[in-house]
Amino acid sequence: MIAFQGVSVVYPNGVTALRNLDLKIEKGDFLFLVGPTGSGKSTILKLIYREEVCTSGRIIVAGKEITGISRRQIPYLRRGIGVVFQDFKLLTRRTAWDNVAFALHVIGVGRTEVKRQTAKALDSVGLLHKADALPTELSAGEQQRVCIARAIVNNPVILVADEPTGNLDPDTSWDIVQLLSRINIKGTTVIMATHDRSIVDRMRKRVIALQNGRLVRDEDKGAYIGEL
Amino acid sequence: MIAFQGVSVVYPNGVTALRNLDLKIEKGDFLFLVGPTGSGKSTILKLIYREEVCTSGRIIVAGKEITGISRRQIPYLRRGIGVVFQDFKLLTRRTAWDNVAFALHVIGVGRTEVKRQTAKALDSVGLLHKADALPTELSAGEQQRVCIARAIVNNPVILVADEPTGNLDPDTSWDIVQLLSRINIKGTTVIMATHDRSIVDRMRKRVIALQNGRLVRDEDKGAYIGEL
Amino acid sequence: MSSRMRLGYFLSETASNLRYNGLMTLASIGTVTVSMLVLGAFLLFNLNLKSTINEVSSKTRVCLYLKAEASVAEVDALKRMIEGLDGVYKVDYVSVDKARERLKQDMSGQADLGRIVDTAPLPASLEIEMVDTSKVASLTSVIKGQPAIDEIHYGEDIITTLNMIRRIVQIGGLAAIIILCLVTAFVIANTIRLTVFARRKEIRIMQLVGATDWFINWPFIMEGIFHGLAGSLLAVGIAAAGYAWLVKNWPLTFIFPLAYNEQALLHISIALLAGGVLVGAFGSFSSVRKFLKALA
Amino acid sequence: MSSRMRLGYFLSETASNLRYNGLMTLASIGTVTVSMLVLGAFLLFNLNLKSTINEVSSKTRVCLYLKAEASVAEVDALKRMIEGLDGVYKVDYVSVDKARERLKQDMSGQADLGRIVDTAPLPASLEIEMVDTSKVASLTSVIKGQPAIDEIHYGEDIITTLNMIRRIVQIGGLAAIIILCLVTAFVIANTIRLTVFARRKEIRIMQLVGATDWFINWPFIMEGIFHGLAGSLLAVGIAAAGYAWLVKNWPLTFIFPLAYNEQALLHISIALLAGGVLVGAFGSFSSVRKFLKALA
Ligand SMILES: Nc1ncnc2c1ncn2[C@@H]1O[C@H](COP(=O)(O)OP(=O)(O)OP(=O)(O)O)[C@@H](O)[C@H]1O
Ligand SMILES: Nc1ncnc2c1ncn2[C@@H]1O[C@H](COP(=O)(O)OP(=O)(O)OP(=O)(O)O)[C@@H](O)[C@H]1O
Ligand SMILES: [Mg+2]
Ligand SMILES: [Mg+2]
Repeated sequence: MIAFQGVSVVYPNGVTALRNLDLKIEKGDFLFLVGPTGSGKSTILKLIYREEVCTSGRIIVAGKEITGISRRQIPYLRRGIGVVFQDFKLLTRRTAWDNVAFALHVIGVGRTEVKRQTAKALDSVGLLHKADALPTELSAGEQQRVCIARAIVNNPVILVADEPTGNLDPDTSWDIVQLLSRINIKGTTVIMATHDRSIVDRMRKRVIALQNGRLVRDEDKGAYIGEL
Repeated sequence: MIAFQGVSVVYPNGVTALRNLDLKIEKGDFLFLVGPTGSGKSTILKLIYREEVCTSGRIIVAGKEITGISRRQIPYLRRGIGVVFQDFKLLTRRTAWDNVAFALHVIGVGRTEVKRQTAKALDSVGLLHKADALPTELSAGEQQRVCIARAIVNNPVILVADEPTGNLDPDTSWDIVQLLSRINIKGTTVIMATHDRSIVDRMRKRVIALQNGRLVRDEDKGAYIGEL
Repeated sequence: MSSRMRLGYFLSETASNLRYNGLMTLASIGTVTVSMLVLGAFLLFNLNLKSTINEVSSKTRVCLYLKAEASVAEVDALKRMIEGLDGVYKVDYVSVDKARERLKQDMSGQADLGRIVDTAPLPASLEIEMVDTSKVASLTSVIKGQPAIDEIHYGEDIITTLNMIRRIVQIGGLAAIIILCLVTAFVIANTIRLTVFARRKEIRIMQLVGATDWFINWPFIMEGIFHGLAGSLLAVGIAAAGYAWLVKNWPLTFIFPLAYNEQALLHISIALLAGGVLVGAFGSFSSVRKFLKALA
Repeated sequence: MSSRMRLGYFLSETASNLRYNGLMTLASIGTVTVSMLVLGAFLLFNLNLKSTINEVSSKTRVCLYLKAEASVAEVDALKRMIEGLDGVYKVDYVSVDKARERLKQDMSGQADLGRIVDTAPLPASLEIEMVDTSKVASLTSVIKGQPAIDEIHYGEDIITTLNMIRRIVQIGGLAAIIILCLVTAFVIANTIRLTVFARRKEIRIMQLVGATDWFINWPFIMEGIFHGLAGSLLAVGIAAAGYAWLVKNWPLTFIFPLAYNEQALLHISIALLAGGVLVGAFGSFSSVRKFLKALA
């Protein structure tokens, strides 16, 4: 599904964010990215949805080499990847429904199809009954679920989440991770960067630990600890 | 030092963030604000440095009623309060030194005094040797320490921190809290909102728990748990 | 079906962008109006100056006053020789009697001079009509030495002056118009930039869920074009009304009549509309492109 | 000491704001230049038109052609009566000989008419100089019936026309200038707004560490004033050079000489500079104030 082959990233300011990284993620994996701040977690995720470009190495996503693709192809790559952010990035003046439907509108999906898929996505995060609420009328956990619905509405094969529980209290965080887990079970590959030790420890999923841009641990049923 | 008397806050969109809150914070306190997202932690902090205004009730900061002060008086109130943010809010194109000195410049402090106090503040967070580094050349923990130096450079009587460790890994988070604790010991009142259970549990300081805008717990040597 | 939906989306985006910042929109439309009014005024001025110059030029004759003692044969030979010169359309002989007749007509309003005419000893002359007024100078140099000629007169001063005014106005006007168009494109670009900026979160999300650049750009470019079109329509309206009023109230109709050539006015209107649309499209396009690139 | 440090801070802020966005700054200065050039052109045009009108007015005399059969006593009585009328400055008697003398001078260039003058039967006349040309109409109506008078002449047409042109230019010019100044203020406001926006993080931090509004505003307002001043200085330079060139090359010096009144030109320069500074200050002030309020 996703393969990194000898990937290095040096930012324009000279910071080396990733050093010669090799990584293979299979279809249907649920993967935690852990590591201290600045270890390169976000950089890996941004490489996948092509917000950043690697300085050297090759990256293959869904069977396609994405290192050399042109600007015009990026949108089509991104249509196969859902992204969930720590700060939600919801449009505050649009309802939950509109926020989700928006993601379909802008890639040119027809009206009836938009309706069908939006309803399905909101339902799968358990928020169909709050479709008409504005983000300000929703709790933080609910907002994050809207964000997840937006990320999956397009049936992406990959779901990428960068500290999706960073601003949530422990209970709400657990709910969100359970939701991601359910989405994963339906076949979507889920990659989540996090600092939340208790979640990683409770989930017992594949854990990849980074330190200073290097992969230092890759365990199948791993825990947050190990390099602490 | 700080007193809330029957404070309620209703945001323009109709959300009630605080309900009839009474709270007294003494000079030299170290206080954790905990509670699920949306419970009103940030709102309390914003009321203190007068970014928000309460809808009803009275707020006294440093012996002064601040509910009714005019726009022109706000800067002078803020000069007594240091603020630390989860996302640091450093100027990316200025060095650590300039970021700290900036806070003195803009309130009209003379050149020699700026030098003296900036050096002192950077020293007290242990970063004097990195004074010439740009924020991008610093680790996240170091950036947060610059932010703290900026907050204390003006010798404020109150230090307010809104999830200062939200984006940091556990080790770095603990360092930051230790630093805040040292500042507190020197006499500054510290108020910190957080979701980080292990920190609160290890520190055993005063804990104020909020739920849905109400104060639900106020313990002198409290823990995060209790309302979980 | 899908493309119809898209059109609806585009239009509603454009409308909501327009609604978003009323003042900015007004200012940007107003700037287009001012620029296009200046362009219009320039084109109208130019039109009139050109027609005046044409008229004056066509009326310009070179007038050779003949010596009283010149013989008919001499004059005839001179006439034929001039007729053979380059740029000459026609040569007329004006006798003394005819000259007096004309002078009488010209002076008919002025009582004090009218009386003089009858007794004045007027000269006969040859009047040369030119096909090409720029050849006047070379013509006069050729015939200067002829013995039958007493004096040569022609209206070089007024034509030179009008041409000079026209050149000054053309250079100054074009410079002003270019600057104004740049300013206008800039104002529109700024307005659009602020709209884009206000919607940067939305744009970011659109990019992340896989919207194409073109899909994102289109409503903003439409908005710029709309500003340009609205502004230039206003300008055409104001210019048309103003010029009509001016034509009606022009005090110098008999000296410099104003041109009211419908086809030329239509062309000017089209030029203003095209100018407004181009400026609008250019302004918004440059601003949107720059912004999207920055966001990537 | 502290205030000197502050001044240094302000200046360096202003400089770095200017550096921050070269293109925007250029555009905003350029807009001021264009506006102030239009204002300058308008003021210069007005100056010249006014002096032309004054000159033409002062040259305007009412000319009463006297009947040849009028007696000296009659003419004398008429002269004294007119001297007593409102708005009259001076009345001169022009004898037949003097009239012929003058006509000869006026016609000295034109060989064909020069010969006429000697034999022409010219009338004697009374020439009235007016203090106030607007009184001409009432004057003529009073003296119309006098038996000694043959005809009355005065140059009403040209003055009316010039006044009308002046009025049109004044109204149109003022409207254009007001619109241009608003546009300019708007462009400057936008430039400053984008600068402010680019620095919003910094401003936010300044607010949070307790900087006063005034301290935050000042560099931005200085920047707007700088744009206005730079733009209008450029405009004054261009206008001065352009006008000097025009005065030198003006082809109509003898018909409409250009005014070169140093004091008036100084006043115009000052007006342009003041206009630029005001527009700049106004634009930036409005934009900064709005922004700070929004951030609070
Ligand atoms: N746009 C950028 N320009 C320059 N340097 C960057 C940029 N983004 C990240 N970096 C640097 O690259 C390194 C890796 O950053 P990255 O964001 O991937 O870390 P992370 O593991 O996500 O950290 P965190 O836990 O704080 O989110 C850091 O040193 C960071 O300072
Ligand atoms: N500017 C605002 N306008 C409207 N509603 C707001 C605003 N800021 C906060 N709220 C609402 O007020 C309530 C309390 O918000 P607050 O930010 O104080 O919570 P918090 O305890 O800090 O939460 P978190 O842990 O997510 O930071 C929430 O319901 C929130 O949606
Ligand atoms: Mg990260
Ligand atoms: Mg908060």
